[in-house]
Amino acid sequence: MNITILYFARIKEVVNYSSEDVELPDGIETIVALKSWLSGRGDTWQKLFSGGGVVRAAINHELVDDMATFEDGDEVAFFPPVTGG
Amino acid sequence: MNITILYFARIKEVVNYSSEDVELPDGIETIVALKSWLSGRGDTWQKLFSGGGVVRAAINHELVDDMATFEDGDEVAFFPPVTGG
Amino acid sequence: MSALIDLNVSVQADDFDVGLELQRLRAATPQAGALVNFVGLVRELSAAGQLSEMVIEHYPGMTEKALQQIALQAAQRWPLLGVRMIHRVGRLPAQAQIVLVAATSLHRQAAFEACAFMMDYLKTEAPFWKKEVGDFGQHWVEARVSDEQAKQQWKLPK
Amino acid sequence: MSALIDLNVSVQADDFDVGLELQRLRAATPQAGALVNFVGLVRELSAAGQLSEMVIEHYPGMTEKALQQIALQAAQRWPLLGVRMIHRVGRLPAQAQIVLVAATSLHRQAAFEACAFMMDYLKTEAPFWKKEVGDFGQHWVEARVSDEQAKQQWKLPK
Repeated sequence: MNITILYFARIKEVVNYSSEDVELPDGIETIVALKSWLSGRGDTWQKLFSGGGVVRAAINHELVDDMATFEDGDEVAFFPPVTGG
Repeated sequence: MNITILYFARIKEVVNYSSEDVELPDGIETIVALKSWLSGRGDTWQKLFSGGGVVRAAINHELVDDMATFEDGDEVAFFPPVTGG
Repeated sequence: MSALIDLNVSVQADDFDVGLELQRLRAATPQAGALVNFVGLVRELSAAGQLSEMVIEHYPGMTEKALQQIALQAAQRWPLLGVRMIHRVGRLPAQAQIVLVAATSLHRQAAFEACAFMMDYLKTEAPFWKKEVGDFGQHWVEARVSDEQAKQQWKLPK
Repeated sequence: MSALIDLNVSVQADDFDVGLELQRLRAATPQAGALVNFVGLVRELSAAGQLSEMVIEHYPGMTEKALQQIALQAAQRWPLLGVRMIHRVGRLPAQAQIVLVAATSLHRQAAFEACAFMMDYLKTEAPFWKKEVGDFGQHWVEARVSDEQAKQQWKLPK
């Protein structure tokens, strides 16, 4: 399936871009699976999604946990814990 | 001793004036004693200070309880529970 | 604990401009990160019926002291930077502003808790009395047990 | 429980006029007896040192929804009449206003608790991120454990 991924704040600076459209192999349909798949891109990504700090996720503008599933056409976002207010 | 007594709100309307200077007989030096002495003035006063509703007191602008004592020249005030804000 | 830089208390017949008062409080405490304020308003529909006006009596001299004491108590419990309290007296129409309580602090919890605390104490210790006038005639507002209970929640264990 | 008459949420670069916003909220909910509001300000002295500016990034589209959801959750728990939330984004100098959260209700407790609740949720669920710029260089502000704890206090027993 195809999804759009957005990155914000510190995470955007680490990956060095703010959004991408990706085509996912079959079976990648949860946040945790997506994180694992992205970690395969190399050290920067691996470090980002493992231990180095909490990465929060949203699917179509809703905060979700790692077990949440997305569908074709969804917008997934990764960002650090929020610090507004 | 001589004190000034002030009355406020519902209590002012019941006694029908807002302040008076009184000369007290010896031994009247607590709020409870003063209430009792004033009750001797008649039915209106008796009713005011007994059961018919809580009467709060202040001595020189400080909220006090019935056992508080005042001195010559003090300003004593009687009023209903406050309802500001 | 108390590092109160700005304390301003006023009992007045005149209306007040909330925006202006908050600006002044902020200007006096520029290091603040949080500002909380409460405004109490005359409700058109009272428990007794449609209200035409509210008359507020007070004990001149004692009211100002009571408000100051309440603000100082709050500043002893929370690290407040500034406090502004205004209470109106006299005849007020429906929807009029009655009271303003505002506090600034570095972080929000102090200002939130202190404002709630100051209002709970103001409601039960400051010598103001409200009379409601409306289609039901006129009567003195009764003190609410819930206000006294609200105050009790702030009591510290001895 | 919810009888919310007026709900207004805004994410904007522009500054806001607190007095004017509160006037609008009151005009929309004239039956209110209580108004509570919080204003968050950029502190000149951050944990890292002297601050020259704060940069606030957000997730457009999600921020507005998150703020609305927080306001609606508050209105389900407390009998609020109106809610106004404004959060600024972009570059803000020291002492600038960052956020406004205001609520009106018949009685004060609802507005006080709802405002504190909304701020605790905004701090932990609305997608804003702050970067501090100053004599220390620049860095992203770390989320505070105390904010998460503040939110946990509002959890209802299941």
